[in-house]
Amino acid sequence: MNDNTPVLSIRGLTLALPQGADRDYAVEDVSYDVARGEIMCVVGESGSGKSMAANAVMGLLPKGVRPTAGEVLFDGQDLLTLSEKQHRQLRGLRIGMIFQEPMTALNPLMRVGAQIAEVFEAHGKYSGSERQEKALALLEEVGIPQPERAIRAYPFQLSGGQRQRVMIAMALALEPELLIADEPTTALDVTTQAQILELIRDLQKRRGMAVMFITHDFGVVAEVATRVCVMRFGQIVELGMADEVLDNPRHDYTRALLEAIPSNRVPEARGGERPAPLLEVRNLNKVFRSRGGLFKPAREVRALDDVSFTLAPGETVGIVGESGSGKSTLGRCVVRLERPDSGTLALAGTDFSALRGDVLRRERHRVQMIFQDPYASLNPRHRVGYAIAQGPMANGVPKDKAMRQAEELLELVGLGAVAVDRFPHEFSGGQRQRIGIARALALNPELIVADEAVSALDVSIQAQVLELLEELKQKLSLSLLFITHDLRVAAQICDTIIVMQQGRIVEQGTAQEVFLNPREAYTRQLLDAIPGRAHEAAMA
Amino acid sequence: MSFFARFAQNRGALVGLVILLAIVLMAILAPLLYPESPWRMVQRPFLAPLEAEGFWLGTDTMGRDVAAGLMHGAWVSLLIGLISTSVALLIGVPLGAVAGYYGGLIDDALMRFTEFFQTIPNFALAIVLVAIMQPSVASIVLAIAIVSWPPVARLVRAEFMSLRHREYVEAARLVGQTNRTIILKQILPNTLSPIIVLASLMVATAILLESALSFLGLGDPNVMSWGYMIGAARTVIRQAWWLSFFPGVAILLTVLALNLVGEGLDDALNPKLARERS
Amino acid sequence: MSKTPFTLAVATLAFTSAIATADEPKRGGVIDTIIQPEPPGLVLGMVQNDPTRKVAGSIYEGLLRYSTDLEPIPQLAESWEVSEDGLTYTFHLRENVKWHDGEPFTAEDVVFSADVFHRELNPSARAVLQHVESIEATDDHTVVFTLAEPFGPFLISFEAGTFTMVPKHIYEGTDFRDNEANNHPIGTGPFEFDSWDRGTVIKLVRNDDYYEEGLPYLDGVNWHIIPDGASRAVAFENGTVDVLPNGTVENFDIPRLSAMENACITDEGNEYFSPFAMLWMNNREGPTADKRFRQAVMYAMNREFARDVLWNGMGKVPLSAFGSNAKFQHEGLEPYDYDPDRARELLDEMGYDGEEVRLLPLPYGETWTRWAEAVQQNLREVGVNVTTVATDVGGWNQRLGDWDYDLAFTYLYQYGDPALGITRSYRSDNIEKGSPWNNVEGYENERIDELFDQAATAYPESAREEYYHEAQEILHEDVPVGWLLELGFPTIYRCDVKNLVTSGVGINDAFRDAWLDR
Amino acid sequence: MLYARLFVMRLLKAVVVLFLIVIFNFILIQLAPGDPAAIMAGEAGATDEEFLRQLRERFGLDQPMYVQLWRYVSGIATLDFGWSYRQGMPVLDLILERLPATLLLTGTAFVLSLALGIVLGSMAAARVKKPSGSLIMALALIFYATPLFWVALMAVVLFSVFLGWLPAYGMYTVGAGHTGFALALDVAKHLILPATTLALFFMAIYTRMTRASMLEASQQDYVKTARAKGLAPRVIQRRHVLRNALLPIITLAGLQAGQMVGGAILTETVFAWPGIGRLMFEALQQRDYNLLLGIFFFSAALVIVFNIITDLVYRLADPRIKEAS
Repeated sequence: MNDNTPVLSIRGLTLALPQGADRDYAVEDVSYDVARGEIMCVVGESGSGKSMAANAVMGLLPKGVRPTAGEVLFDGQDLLTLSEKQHRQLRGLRIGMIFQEPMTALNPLMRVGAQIAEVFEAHGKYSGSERQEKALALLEEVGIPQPERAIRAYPFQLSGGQRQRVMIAMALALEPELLIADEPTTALDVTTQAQILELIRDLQKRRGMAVMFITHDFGVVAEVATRVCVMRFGQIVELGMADEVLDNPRHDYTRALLEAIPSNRVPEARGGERPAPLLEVRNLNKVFRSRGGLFKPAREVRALDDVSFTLAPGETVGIVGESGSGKSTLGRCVVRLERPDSGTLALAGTDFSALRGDVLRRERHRVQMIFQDPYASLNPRHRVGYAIAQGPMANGVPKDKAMRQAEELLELVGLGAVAVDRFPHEFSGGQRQRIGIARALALNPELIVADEAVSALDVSIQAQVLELLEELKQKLSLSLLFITHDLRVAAQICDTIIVMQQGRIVEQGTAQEVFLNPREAYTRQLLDAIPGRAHEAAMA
Repeated sequence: MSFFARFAQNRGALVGLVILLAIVLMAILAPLLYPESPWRMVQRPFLAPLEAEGFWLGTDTMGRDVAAGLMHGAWVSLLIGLISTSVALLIGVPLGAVAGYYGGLIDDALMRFTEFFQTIPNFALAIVLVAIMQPSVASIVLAIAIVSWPPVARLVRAEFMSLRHREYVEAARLVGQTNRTIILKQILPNTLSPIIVLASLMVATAILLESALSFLGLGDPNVMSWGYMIGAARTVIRQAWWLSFFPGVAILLTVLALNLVGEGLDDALNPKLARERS
Repeated sequence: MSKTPFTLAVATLAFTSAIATADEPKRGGVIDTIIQPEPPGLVLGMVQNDPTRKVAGSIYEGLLRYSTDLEPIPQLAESWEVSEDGLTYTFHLRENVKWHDGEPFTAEDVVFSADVFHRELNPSARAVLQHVESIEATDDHTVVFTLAEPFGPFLISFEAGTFTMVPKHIYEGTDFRDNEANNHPIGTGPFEFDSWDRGTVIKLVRNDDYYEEGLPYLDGVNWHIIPDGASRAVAFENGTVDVLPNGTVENFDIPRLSAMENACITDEGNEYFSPFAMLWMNNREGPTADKRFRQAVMYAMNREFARDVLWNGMGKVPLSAFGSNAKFQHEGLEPYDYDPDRARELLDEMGYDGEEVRLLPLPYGETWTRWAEAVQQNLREVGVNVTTVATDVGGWNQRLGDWDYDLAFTYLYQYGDPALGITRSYRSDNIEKGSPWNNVEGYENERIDELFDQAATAYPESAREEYYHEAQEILHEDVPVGWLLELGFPTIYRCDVKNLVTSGVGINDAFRDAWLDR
Repeated sequence: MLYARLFVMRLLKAVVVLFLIVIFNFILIQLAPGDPAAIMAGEAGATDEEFLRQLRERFGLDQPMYVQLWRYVSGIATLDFGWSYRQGMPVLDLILERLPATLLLTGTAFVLSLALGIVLGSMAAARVKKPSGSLIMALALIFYATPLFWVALMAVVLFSVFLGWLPAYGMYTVGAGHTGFALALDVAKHLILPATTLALFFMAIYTRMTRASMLEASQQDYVKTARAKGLAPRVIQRRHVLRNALLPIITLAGLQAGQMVGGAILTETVFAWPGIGRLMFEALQQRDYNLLLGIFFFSAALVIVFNIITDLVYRLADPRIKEAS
């Protein structure tokens, strides 16, 4: 398909950041082409400047970021020299774009049809009724179920995947020569992601567009890319055909990134008989009722439906599922941030589900949690030392002792004792997650629940944190309930895996069983949806 | 960037701060520059500004020095503004915190209570309260506080509701901290910046409210406040514009300054927002 | 008041025009004026407050009117006789008088009004009626009042606002207060009630059947209701209203308004009521219970300043309890001049220790507030620790009624005779909680009670003076209350409004004779 | 159906709130010093025990408080708000007579302030960091900081006294006998000053709020989407930014609409506007309890009505709310 005519040609582009930013340039001397009929993947971790060139193409650079060198040639024209008005005439018409967050990228107050029709309106195409017809045709093309209804729907009435399809419909409405997709599947569940990727690939083939696809995920790259451009710190690290880069990365950074991806390889079953369970969950149920009242009738969501499993001391159990599967609710019930409606949670014989008030508070130290969001999980007003020591202090340990212990823990998680006097905002995401781990360890809990503990992190950082967890598990023989949406991560660290869907346990077994010989269709579906899996399998 | 540097980036806020400091200075210097009671009838009535030496702002209906009144009034107006705001915070913050933190029935009950106060028009309620308690500094402060706490409670409640499920708060619960500690140490400090910003605006509103009450004759007759001065000058506004003009400008400047400072604080305390706004 | 008991006073229009201009009156035109505050109702006799008197004074009438010298002039009574013993008063009524609804006005109406209506509803009339033994209609147009003992001021108590004639055929046998007719008052006066747009205007229109031939000259009177003082001044300035009755604008506006082109000012028309500003001083407890303290207050207050600055120089600083136009004033008393040093001496002498003294201003507008501030400052300067307690009308009434004050401003009407006005503030049997208008200061002096009793019932008139003079000497020494000012309440009007104030009640019955020179 | 149900629920809640307000106000007013009989007697300038007794008996003031409360509340249930001691009229008649004036004044001021506020706010939002935008914001800040009554006084002095353009007080020219269109024009002329004065302060609030809300909305992702479509900035501002920015303003405006009745007290006093704000202040001073309670009842009812209207408008403006139910 690749006919090698560059639709877009970026030449020596340098974009300067405003003063006071952490580096001088968003991108520096970047050059690459995007040709008709190809999908050019721009890959990089957060802060690599991978989206910046796309923004320059669209003329949507953030305030303060300005080009200082180079050119962006589109159809022979340097986009950097266009006036806002000229640029506007290109947007939507000849260059389409889709964004990361389908939940917020659509105007919540406008019907879907009207938002699509706007594209035609912006460029003075078609009459009012024709626009609606075209919009309907587009919705059909992007595969939205019941397009007649969807066209009259408001965005909040659609699922995330459907919204992303609407975004794609809008971007493709006027058959642009170039489509820019900025992390279009990052916010989606893995199965939905697979469908959207499929759709983009399909449309690209059918229309022969040039696609510039920005992502952080090498799995996605493996799924869709014709060519790859790897970026780091605003510079291109490696540029080449997808297969070449994936199979024979020349640059260390690329290699490191690829290695950091949790692989399909499953650790050997850590054999032997399972000892008596530490945690025994029996018939757990939890229903969320949105309170009715004056504005809305009550609604029920069955978050946990008769969930039972056990966890042995020193064992790591992984809970895997897509959003809405109830996996997080399960974790929150186990640490008793939520109270289950029925069922028992026996922790070494104590029924945790029955505890309340002060009794519960005094027992809490036995189960701790590592949270998802490294930014929200630390109080911005407390020094790191206090954040760790507050647990022991709340449980009666004198302050100076608790602080000394905090220093030791910080050493343990690899941050060094000096960190105690610093504030969370002085640390990066990965470092904060280490602090979160130290905080969970401070109380010597019998069980740690890690709720998506690495999903907010860049892949290389993710690998490091997983490594740390693995190390701590060995050293301290931790018992871990590991909740994640990412089957590969689970496979890497867990002994046992439980797959959940809509509040129920679909399948549970050893990591190996679940990963290599899934019994249930849903599990298989999940596994198949993992991007890049086919590629990896081919390599293996 | 330091707090002050961020604050100073907003030029309006800097101007506001300078004005505010000048007014505070006026209040502090009043007893030194004008040691006599501002009620003293010291000159011919209705002297226009600059008409007689030493009476830069003229004299009022009874020959009292307007400048002296203005200086002493600064103290009263600021004091009423500050105290009534503090009282409103003392009512609103705990209420909002408890409602927002515990949620459920407690929240429901407290919010109905708050709504109830918002259903009676503010100013009307303030008037009735002052009339019932009889006008005095204490009754005015209390009345202003009673009508101005509901927004505080609502703000604090909203902040608490959004923060109580923050992961660091849940972490604090998990390590076994008591609700009291969590409210006071984990959540409250993080709600301070919006509260401070709101409080600075409330001081301004309180000063306006006090002046409106005085205008209707519901001021404390023993203290010289700006509101009193305008209220007293209202009947002679035609003969002696300066009598209501200067205190009017003083109120305007103070309220303006407080608003500017409030905006500056908002910028400085919520740096992210400031960047988006500019 | 005539000195011989048999004098027959006959109505002459010439008398009233002696005050006004001699031009030929013109018919027609409507006068716009202001009523402040809005009256609670317009049925005189049921309501007797000042705004009601002002508006309803054109609708209702009494048996007599009073000149600016407080001589009785005929109104509904054409003539009258007083018996030699001063016990029998015979009134001869006009014969061609009709109520606004067309019914004739007769002696039966007078008997009903006095004996039934006012006895039930009207406290000020009750005070006079307690001296009356019987009221009889001897024929359709003759009424005879028989008194139990002589009552000096009897003939001056028939003013329309106090002793209103109300229609018997409408009120007899009904619940007076719930009578439908209260919303549409029926009187005999020169103007009929037309409409009342609450909060905006009360309109009166000419009574075409008025018994005085040719009167009134005007087609109507509009009483505008404007709650804000400054707006009222603006209304006069921009020509919306032609007449500002006494007390409608703040004193500070008076010089400016009266200096306008085509603006005239008069302080006549206050003679009957003669408002007298006083400072209640609580004689029961605290520093104010000490005579020396009360004298000190009199010396400390700069009353001339208050008159000149706050009252535009109008009004008189009184010598003592009797005002300058009160009958039987004792002119030989030594005035309490402004003398702070003397005040300090008196305070030292009594050993005043700085105890807090609470001052209640009168909540009737800015002038009174300013005045309280001036007095507060005057007193502070001689070392009295004054705290002003702000109140509204409700609070003021309550505190005075409960005697919960140390010093308090007020002003009282004199009603033309010491026995009707002045006496009530000093007699010990008038000490009663709950009212701000009786002997609120709690002054008790048997000799004073005796003297006032004797003075009220002494007959003839000349016999009263001796008692009143002695009473004034005692009061002057005891200072039961502070005597502040005989208020000058001017009426401001356009000079082309002619013949406006013609009687001792001023604006209350002024529109009867007024005309517009336009 | 849904609306009907919602409406009934809201109404029920409103009744409960109103009931509580009646009780609260009743008790509050009982705490005030001074009894109405004494004040009426005081106004009469003369009084005796008999007169006070008559008044108290007539208005039921001689009864114990709970009896008075019970009588009052049961009266209200039958829409009987009692009798105004001072004005000698049924409270309901008095209020209904004055209410239209207040509604006209506050309604005009409300629409004026909201419309101007939104227009100015959007202009300022579109002109961030430009002198014209800063000027709008400076003006808004000044109007926000200026005491309302002071502006009113100055406006009267300027426009009525010196320039003579507009009437200074009242609702219509008394005695002019206007009817029909002429009357409407006359009322409109009288309305200009009070409505503008009252509107200025609220306009300042809406201007500031609109600007802030629009700046926040313009940071949203959907605005970026709209730009990516190639829409003109004007269209984006109006259709995407403004529409979303209006949501918080609807909420605020609903709150303010009720509060305007309070603000009208000052305006109505200065401009002699015959509305219930002024009536309230007079009733308070005269301890005309029934009237005062009646006005409180009505203004609270107004606030509640405004809240319900706000809810309905919000539901129209934001489809998400409708769906949630």
